[in-house]
Amino acid sequence: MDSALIPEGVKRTSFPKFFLGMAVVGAVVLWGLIAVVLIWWKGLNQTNMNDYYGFALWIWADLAVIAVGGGAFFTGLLKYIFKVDELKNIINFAVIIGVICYSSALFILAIDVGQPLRSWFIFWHANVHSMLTEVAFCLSCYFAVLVIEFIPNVLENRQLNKVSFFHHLAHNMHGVMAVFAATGAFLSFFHQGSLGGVAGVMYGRPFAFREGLLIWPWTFFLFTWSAAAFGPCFTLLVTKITEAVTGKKLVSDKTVHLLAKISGWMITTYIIAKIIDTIYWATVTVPASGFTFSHFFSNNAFYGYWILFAEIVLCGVVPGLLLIYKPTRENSNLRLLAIILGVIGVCLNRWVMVLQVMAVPVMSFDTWALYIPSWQEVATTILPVAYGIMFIALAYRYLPVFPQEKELNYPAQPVVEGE
Amino acid sequence: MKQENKKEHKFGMVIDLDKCTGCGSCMVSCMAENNVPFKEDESNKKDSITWMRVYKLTNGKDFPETEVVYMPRPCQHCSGKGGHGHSPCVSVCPATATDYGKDTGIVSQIYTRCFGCRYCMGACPYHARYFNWWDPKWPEGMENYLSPNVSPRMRGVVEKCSFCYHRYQLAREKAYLEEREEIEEMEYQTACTTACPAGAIVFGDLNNPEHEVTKIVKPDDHPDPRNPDVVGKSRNPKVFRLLERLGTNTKVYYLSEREWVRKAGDNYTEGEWETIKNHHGKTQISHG
Amino acid sequence: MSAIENKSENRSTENAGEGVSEDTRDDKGLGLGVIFFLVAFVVCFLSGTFLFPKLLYSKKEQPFNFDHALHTSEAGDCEACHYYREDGTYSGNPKLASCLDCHSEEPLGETEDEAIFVEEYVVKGKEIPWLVYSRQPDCVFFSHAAHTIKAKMDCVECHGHIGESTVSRPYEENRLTGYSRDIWGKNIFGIKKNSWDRMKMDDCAECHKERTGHQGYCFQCHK
Amino acid sequence: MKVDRRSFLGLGIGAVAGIAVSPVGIKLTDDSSILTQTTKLWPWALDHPPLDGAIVYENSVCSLCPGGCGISVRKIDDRPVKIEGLADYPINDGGACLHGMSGLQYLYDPARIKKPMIKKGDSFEEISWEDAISLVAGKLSDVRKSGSPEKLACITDKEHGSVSGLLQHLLKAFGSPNFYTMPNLESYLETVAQQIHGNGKTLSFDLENSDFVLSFGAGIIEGWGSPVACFKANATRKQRHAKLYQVEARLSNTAANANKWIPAVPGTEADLALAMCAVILNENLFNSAATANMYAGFSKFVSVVQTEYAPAKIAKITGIKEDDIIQIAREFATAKMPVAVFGKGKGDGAQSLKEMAAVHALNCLVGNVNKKGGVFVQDKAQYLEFPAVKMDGIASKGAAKARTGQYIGQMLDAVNASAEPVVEALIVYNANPCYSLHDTRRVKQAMSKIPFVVSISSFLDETAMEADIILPCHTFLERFEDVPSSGGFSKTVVGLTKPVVNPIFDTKNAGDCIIEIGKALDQAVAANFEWENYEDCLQAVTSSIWDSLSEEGYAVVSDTIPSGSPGVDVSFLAQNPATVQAQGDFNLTLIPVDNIRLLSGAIAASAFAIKTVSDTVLTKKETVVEINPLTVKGLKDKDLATLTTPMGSANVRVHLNEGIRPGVIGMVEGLGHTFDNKYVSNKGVNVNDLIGQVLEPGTGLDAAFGIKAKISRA
Amino acid sequence: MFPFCFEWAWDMAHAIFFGGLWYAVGILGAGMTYVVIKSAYDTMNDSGDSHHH
Repeated sequence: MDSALIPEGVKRTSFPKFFLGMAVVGAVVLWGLIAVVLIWWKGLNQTNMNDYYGFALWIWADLAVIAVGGGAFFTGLLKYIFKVDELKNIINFAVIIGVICYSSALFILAIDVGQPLRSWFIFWHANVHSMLTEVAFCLSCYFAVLVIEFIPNVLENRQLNKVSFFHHLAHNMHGVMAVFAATGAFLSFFHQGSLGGVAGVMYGRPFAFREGLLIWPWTFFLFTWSAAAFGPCFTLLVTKITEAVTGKKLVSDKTVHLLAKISGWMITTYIIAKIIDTIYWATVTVPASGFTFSHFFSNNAFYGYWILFAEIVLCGVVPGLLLIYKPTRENSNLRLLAIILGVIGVCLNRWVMVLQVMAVPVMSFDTWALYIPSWQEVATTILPVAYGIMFIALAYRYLPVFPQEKELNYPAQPVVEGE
Repeated sequence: MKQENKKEHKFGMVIDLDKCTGCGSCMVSCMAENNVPFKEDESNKKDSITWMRVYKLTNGKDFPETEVVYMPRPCQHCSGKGGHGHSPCVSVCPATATDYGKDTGIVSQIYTRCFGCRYCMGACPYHARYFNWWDPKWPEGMENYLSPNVSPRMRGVVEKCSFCYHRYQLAREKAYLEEREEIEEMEYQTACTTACPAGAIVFGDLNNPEHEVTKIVKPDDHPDPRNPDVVGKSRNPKVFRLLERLGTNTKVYYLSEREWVRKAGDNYTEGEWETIKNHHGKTQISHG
Repeated sequence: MSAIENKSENRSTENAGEGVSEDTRDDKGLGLGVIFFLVAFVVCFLSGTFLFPKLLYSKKEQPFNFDHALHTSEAGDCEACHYYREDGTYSGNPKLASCLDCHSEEPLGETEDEAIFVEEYVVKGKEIPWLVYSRQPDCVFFSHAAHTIKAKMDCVECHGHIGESTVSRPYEENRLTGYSRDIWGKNIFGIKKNSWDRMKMDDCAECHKERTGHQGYCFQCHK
Repeated sequence: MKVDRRSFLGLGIGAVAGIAVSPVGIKLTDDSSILTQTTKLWPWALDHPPLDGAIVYENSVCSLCPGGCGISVRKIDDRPVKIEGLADYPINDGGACLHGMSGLQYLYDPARIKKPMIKKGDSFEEISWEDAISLVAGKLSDVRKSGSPEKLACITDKEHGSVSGLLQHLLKAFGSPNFYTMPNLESYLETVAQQIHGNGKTLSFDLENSDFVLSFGAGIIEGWGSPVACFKANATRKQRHAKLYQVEARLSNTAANANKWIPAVPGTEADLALAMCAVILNENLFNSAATANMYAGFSKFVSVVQTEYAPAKIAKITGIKEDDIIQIAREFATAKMPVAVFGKGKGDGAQSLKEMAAVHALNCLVGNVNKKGGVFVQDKAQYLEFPAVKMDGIASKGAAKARTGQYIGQMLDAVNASAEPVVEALIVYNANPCYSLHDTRRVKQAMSKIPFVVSISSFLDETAMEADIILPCHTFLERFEDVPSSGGFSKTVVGLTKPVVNPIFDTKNAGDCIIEIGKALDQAVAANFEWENYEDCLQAVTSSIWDSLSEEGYAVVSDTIPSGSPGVDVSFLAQNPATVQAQGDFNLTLIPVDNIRLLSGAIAASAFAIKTVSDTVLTKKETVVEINPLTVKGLKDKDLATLTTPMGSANVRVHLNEGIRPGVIGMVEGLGHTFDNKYVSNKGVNVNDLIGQVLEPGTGLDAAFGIKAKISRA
Repeated sequence: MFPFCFEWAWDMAHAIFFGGLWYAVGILGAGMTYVVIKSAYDTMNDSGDSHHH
């Protein structure tokens, strides 16, 4: 039915089956959209956020998707600037994941603000001293970069590419992609960092506050670093999932191993920095304002010491080591374990830097504030996941995303048109 | 230039916690003065807008040694690290919907500019900022009591105590008409101050040595030698500020005879209080 | 052209569901496209510039015509009606009671407006619902005293020559925002020739910056 | 010419480009943001933001509570926007309590009655004022014609003031002795003064000057007496270095603010006071000149106190150490200007005469009566001069009959007890007995047994709902009224409440309602109502102070220390009356807790006031009770629990709190309203539903300080 | 965002922030413009010749 659109030389599942799958995911999207409409129509009272939890699930989701979407900028940086040519086999997919993550992030921001019709004030009336301004500008600009990086892939669609202009456009865009990638890396560095800065500059919140370099707290650099480190984990994880769902090998082991190795070293170096940061924070920053380290962890099961252990050791040190050690890296099960832990680790870090910051009491007579999201929040947070699945499914079906797909799956076989 | 500086005010407040009875007059006076809305269930204090909130503190001791003190908490109007106006909330607002008035020391909040990102709320350790989660609604006819001097807020924006800035504006209008340069101490008082039946709140210009608040607080404008971020520490041993050590440099001071109350104003690691409690702004006032 | 040609060729071999136009052999297409482009551009630009403001703003007539020139000549200067109250606040538009200082149920003139004034308002004791051209949004605190007494500004600087007008022009209200057109500016591009042509925040800031060296802190003008 | 795709493309791109270059985009973007700034988008759709105008201040007097504070109402043109305390007013000098400052919320209260209403079946229907008045007059005439005019009863909040005076005037002319007030501090002061110093006397306390205040549960900063005056006295106490000791089972705000908290077992305050008397007598710390004045039963009192109230014995009962009792008694007796204060909570709840008299005995013993910083015994303030009532035969006969009960509780009991209606008609003004009295079911039952109940009320409250006809009256912002200051304040000040706004609804002044009813009755009664209207009446009956009232807004009736030392009769205490015990046999004691941010009398708290209430008092729709962690094992903070008393049970939340005596459960007064105001009603439980009336033997006062209770996890 | 905005100030903070921002936006804009023009040019020049990669 849609065979004319399917890339040449590859097999795709039958349209009805594809449609059915899309319908199921579409239902989840619809559920999310209902929640979105409710939130826009009735306001943020549809959430369980409150004055203590001004930042909650959404902001975590926002930070998390941006962190895991960091694979796009980092892979792009390696591919186009550092000329790691091997990564061309995964760059398309990394960009697609990036587009999904960043569009989701912008979308989440659009529902998260109290007055969406005024959200352009953040640009127009920008306060350049606010980390959030930096986030908004760099985020939207970087999203533009991602779209630019994605366009050639779209134009390579069998039908679109027949249009001469589109064909040339795709070709020419590839030609100058290094410039865009460099700009993207520049923007990404700042917005990943400024997301870290969002928490780090809050000097009224000793759990989040960090000293730093010039105007940037250490969290600024840690966030950029961690996004670069864990982003590729997420790229690999989504690749693995896509491979499992399609039942095909889509990226060669060589490429995967390379990216895993890079990620492993990044994670390891990041986690060393993070450990140093945590120790400095716990022994110098925190006592200076009269707190003890235990103040931030001991009160309740939700934010016990386990969360620190999970973030740093279990989901930081462990995946880092697993990925830098060749035998474990090249063992597909252990590698999978490592990338799963890595993704959890960076999400936990963002969770802690958003929600634990809000939960910890600062005034001596204040109390811990815990919060449970409403269904509207959950639905809108799941929405991007479902949307991402649809996006990947469509891209995979109609675009030549994986350059290695043919050689890995149909070696020496005659090309068959789609059924 | 010096002439300019002379005109700079630094409005602040000192609240005598020993006089405060926890009656709540300040809260209601504030709500009535500032068109603060109310809703059906206000028992969840985490989404209840009260610019002035009265906290109840206990000394944590068992019956019958228990003691209680009430602590009214308006916006603290932080002047930020080193007193340069970078209060925790102002510097983070992405859309410049809040600023630090260097002429008054008052932290503003502009509802029509705010688009509701709530970053400022996260940044404020005092929970002095409130979000309009709901549309403000008044029972039929009740909107007739709304004051034109303070804009009613729409849903989706942050609001907070303004030190009744509109009262300052009105006082100034009168002064303009009478062609006076300055307003008198009593011409500008916040609604909570005038309402307090116990007279526990004293409000005025911390830059004016004649004002009662300055006489009580005796602020030390030199940085605290222990923490250069802290300025304006009180030289009065009975006076303290909330979370002073963070360097927020609030302009709301508290006064209590009771040591446990003063200790509750900030966080101290074990044994630290003993070495810190008697340390007050002691730097000599330099003339020059 | 080749792209489209290719497309149509491909179409014949593959039954793709792509919407390709029926006729593709018209080489003058581009020329026509350009013409269409230009026509659409001009039409939309002109309607966006001239028709759009007409649609965006509704014109409302004042309750009746007010002759400022006549009143200033009879009653003296602006302050006769627009005065400061004792507390320094500004009275704005006079209440009916102020009008009755001179007027009564006996018409003072023979105009139709005078008749409306007497019949509809004086006799019924109703306040006149004037539409105020220069009304600022609710979020604005504007101190007349600060401007005309302290800074010794002239009314004309902001209000223009309304005091010399003999007819009340229609009040133009933005249908979306409900604000007077005088705030955003007569000129739809926001271009101003006189200081009173536009009263947006930037205009206040510009003057403040010029005269006080600082455009002011938020609370100076907002409530 | 063929229009092809390129043409459409050109058209589209051209249109988009044209619009893009025109000002449409920027203007609409800007306007859409401004749209969100205006009220237009709000569902409650104010057509305009609050209107600006001239700021005017009007002075009046708040009559929400007996405090009688001067208020300054800020208006924008004719529109009141804010109520604040009036500077230089002799009672509150600028300060104001939260209820007074919420006053404008009462004006627009959703529970306000907009027109006279008559009960039809289970609901009310609006009727005209003419019909309402003639209907009331008709029903009352029937009662009078039946020859039993005493079967008309009246309940109001207080005895003093001209509206209350008018009601008494009406009853007298009508021929009924059955005028009742709700329990109030003023009447308790008079009861004690009458018992100890003789008829026509009342008491007041010079808290502003005393250097040692020994308070037996009096919520000096919880709304006792004239709240703002007490706040001020408490604030100056700190400067004067005067002491406050608070006897109370719970760490109330007053106790928290006091120099010493004496957490006696609830209900043992009288014992504690008498034990202190014993110490003072034992140690010869009393003022001999003063005791010389004790003419009746003094020696018997001394022996009773010394034998029955030895500190060692009382220490066990009260839970206060013997040494402490002795120490406090000594401090009290040796202070320069000590004063012992009674009246638990706000002073308008249930009280025991034994307790009040015992506390006052301390004052009498140390000789601080009619001295600066002590207690003043003076004549009841009589500034009202009503014309003598012209009574016809029916009236004289009826008025001479015995009252249906000494106090309101007994009257209601009599109604419930009798099969025949002992009260045929009842007028309720400014009182909410169906909410405020103990065991509200009993009160509602009595209301339903009374054939004709008239409610003169501004709000459709619990009692108005039980009425057969409701005459809506002005709120304090719409009416004239004289407001005598409450007992407990050392000065007697009469304030004049003035209308600051035109009536919002079709309401009348309560005084006018009464006058119109009087005029509509038969000639014999009507002859007593010759005033044109209430304003006319007010001027006439306050003629002695009218000049001051109308010019200053208030009149100080007395502000000096009364001279002389009145005689002291302690025979009541000398009989050693029994101490009232809490009803029931559960292990714990439930006590009502007065909270300054709530109201438990005729008027319910406003939306603003409810908003200020802590979440440790009210959580969502549940009352939170205070319990010491030691009281019940296994109960955790915020647990949902079932609280059971002999009167019934209720679901409550638990707040574990060290500031309450183990074994005691504190439950706030003022919640659990059931009328139609979602901001105020259907929140929590009414503590009066759970506490039953306990009449003090010999006095007939409802003296239930609490009730036995149990609590367990729900 | 623009020099005519109320919040704009000619100071170091704005210079760095918006300098960087407009620089990045400028590169993206210039790059895309170049690519589009070049593609249009290429399209004109290889009419009839269509092959994919």
